[in-house]
Amino acid sequence: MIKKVMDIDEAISYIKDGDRIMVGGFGLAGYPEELVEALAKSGKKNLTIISNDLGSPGIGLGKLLTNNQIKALIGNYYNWNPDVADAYNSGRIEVKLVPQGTFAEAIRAAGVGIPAFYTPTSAGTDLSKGKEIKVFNGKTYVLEQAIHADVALIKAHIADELGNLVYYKTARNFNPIMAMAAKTTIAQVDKIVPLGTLNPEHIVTPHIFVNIVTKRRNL
Amino acid sequence: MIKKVMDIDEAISYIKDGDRIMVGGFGLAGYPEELVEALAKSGKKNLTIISNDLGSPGIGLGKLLTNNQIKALIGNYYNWNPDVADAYNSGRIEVKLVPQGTFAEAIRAAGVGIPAFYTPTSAGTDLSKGKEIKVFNGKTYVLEQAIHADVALIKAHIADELGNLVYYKTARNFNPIMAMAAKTTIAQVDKIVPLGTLNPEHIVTPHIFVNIVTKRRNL
Amino acid sequence: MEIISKEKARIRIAKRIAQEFNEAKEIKIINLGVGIPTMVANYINNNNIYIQSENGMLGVGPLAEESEIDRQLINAGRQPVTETPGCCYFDSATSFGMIRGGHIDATVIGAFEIDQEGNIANWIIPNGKQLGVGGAMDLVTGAKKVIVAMRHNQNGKPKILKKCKLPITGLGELDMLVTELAVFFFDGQLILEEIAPEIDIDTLKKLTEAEFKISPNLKKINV
Amino acid sequence: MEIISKEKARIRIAKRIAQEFNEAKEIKIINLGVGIPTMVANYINNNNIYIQSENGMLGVGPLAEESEIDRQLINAGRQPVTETPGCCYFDSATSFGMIRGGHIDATVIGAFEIDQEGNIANWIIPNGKQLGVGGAMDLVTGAKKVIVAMRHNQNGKPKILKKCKLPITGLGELDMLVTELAVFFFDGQLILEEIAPEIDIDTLKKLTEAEFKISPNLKKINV
Repeated sequence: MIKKVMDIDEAISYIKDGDRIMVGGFGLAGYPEELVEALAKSGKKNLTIISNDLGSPGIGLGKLLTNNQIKALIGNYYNWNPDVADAYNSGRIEVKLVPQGTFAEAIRAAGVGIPAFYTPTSAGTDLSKGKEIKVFNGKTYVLEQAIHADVALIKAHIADELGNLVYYKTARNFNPIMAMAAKTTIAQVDKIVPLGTLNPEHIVTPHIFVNIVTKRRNL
Repeated sequence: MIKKVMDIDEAISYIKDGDRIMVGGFGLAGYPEELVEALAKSGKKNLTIISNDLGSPGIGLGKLLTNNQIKALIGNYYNWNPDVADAYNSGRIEVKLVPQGTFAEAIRAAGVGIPAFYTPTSAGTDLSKGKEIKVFNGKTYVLEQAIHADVALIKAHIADELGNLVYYKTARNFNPIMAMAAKTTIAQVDKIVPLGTLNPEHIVTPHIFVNIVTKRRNL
Repeated sequence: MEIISKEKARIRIAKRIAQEFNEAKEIKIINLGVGIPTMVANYINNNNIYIQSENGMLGVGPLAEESEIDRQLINAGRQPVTETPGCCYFDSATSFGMIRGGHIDATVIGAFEIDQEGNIANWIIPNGKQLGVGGAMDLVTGAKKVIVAMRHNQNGKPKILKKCKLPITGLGELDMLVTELAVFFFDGQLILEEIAPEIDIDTLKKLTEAEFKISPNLKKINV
Repeated sequence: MEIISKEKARIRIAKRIAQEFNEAKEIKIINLGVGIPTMVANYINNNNIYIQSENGMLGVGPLAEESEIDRQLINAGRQPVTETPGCCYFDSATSFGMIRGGHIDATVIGAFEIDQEGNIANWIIPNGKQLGVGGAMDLVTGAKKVIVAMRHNQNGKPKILKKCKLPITGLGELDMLVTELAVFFFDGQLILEEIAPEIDIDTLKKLTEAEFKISPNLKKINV
């Protein structure tokens, strides 16, 4: 387990071509802007990006698509970035759509050692095709598998020196669960405070889930 | 959905004979002392108690056993209260042992609409006998079902007038997940503060999971 | 050709759904989708109603005015919003735990099609230009009450069908359907509860492909 | 008959396991069971080691002195403990998420029996008086490294067996076994890595029912 405070570019050097990368955020709120920017600059390629959406065309995660760094997407809502449908239709990328709640639960499942779980979501729809189904108490459920990643790029508001994290408003979204689900979790934070500064009751992500903390350069 | 601040005895009146009752706490930390006391006084019977343990002989939840109010137990560690083994061996109560992590996850599962999940815990042991197993990536997992309840009795530190909750140190334990898993959740709190007093970032249990708030009489 | 203008239709639908919530005597937690559903909030005047947004907030306030905008405080439609007293934040797994776990009293969503079996189609029109499902499938499965807000017809074509043609979002999950022309409950079949003052039942039948029953207590929509 | 007194044996085992952690150059998260495992904390002098307790705390400090006792701040053995800077609290599902999810670097647990297939029996001695499993099964499955701390024999009877007689806690989950007489690694089979200075290998074989290999780098236990 790597655990230290480091510069954004050094943090990004832990990503390899072909990695499965989770990125926190919902729309343009709560995604780690500078980590994504650095990843775009790095030119790392054949990435599988696991995220709620892909930002907007050429903005945020959209940049990685413009740069041809993406091999596959796993996520749930790409209508905010029409480039995605174009790239998919032309066969440039693979896309796996997962209902948002199943997506969130599958990420958490990976983090907590649950390989698969049953959910009522998508039962009877096209998105459950080919999946195992099972009836509990007369209702049909779909078996969904955990979603793992090599690296998670997350955004938090404040970290202490160990990597305990707190978040800011709706920028929280997928960040705490992605922190749990990757082999290496890199957190971009606005501020790093001394150990013991954060109230133990207020910590949202315990440092056990965070490997690298990197401070945002431009606030 | 009932949602109000009320007296402990009135809160307990929502429990019926034969109910499945979750009770938060681990040992003697974090269990709702006065709700349990009131339940013992109420004489409600044939209860199924879903809790980590059963306190100590005649103390805390142990009192419900002394009072013959218990029909069945679902939990994981009764060695702190030897009365439980005696009652079980004499056929007075049923006991279902669940590994502590599976117990916690199954309670959360009930709260979040997951009917069943796979876990590696207990695979190959006596506690997985008769359960469905499945292999993922060469490793064996056991299918475990969600644990639901009619009523959850939980302990929190502070509530606001809506029922948003924060906890105190290791008294948190099973309380937040039990709040999610019952049809009616009753929280015993040390203090009730006006709406807007709790920082929205610090709330651990959103009020959506809390039906009744009752203030502890003796602090 | 249009019986009611688009703008009037949208407002009527939003107001009629708000009526449902304005009657609530206990606390209700609701989730509002994008479009007409978001407009419902403008007509709610009941302090018992709390809005959940699936991107991780309970107690969503009105849309933010220019001066209040915080780009890290948005609703699921990516619009900047405000806080209400007692609001709180949580991660996406907890948010959908609330939804899937049956803790949301009602969800209001738009739809492309509805059918007489209570199926809802609202996540995709297969045309190669769309690639997204969002939280729609979770919401229709999980919410205690699923209220669909949509225009009765689309450019004269019926949207309330015998059988959905578009890929469905969930199986028989509809509870209530509000259009500018009618209010239906669904209970194994569509039941017409209210009708617009501008039309009669024969006109409504012509504009509706699906079979429906007529409630013995049929009323006029009154908003 | 006893080669080493009970008290000395317990201290030696705890000290030897602490050595493993005192060498860590990176942060390690460990979970300590009741009994000898708890004593391990007394001999750790490395700031990189953080203790997790499955009842919902990361960063557990020393046992509380009389004046510090807070009944709502306990470890999984129900003992009052203290906080360390940077500690935090979480619910039981998150706590076992850490454990089951493979985020705990090592767990130190006691055991009734160990066998040469790496099985651990530590949750029940069927006698009708015990009714509890606790977190043992989750810990042996989930922790990256499972270290068993136990006396080599029980009243002269072997505890390191060819095959566990008691109900097992997990299948082949053992990584390291420390007794007052020996240190074994497990890698498909038991490998003797260290032996107590008081005995030779023949004596150890007599006191051990299980088959084991001897490491080419065999050392004396040195604590």
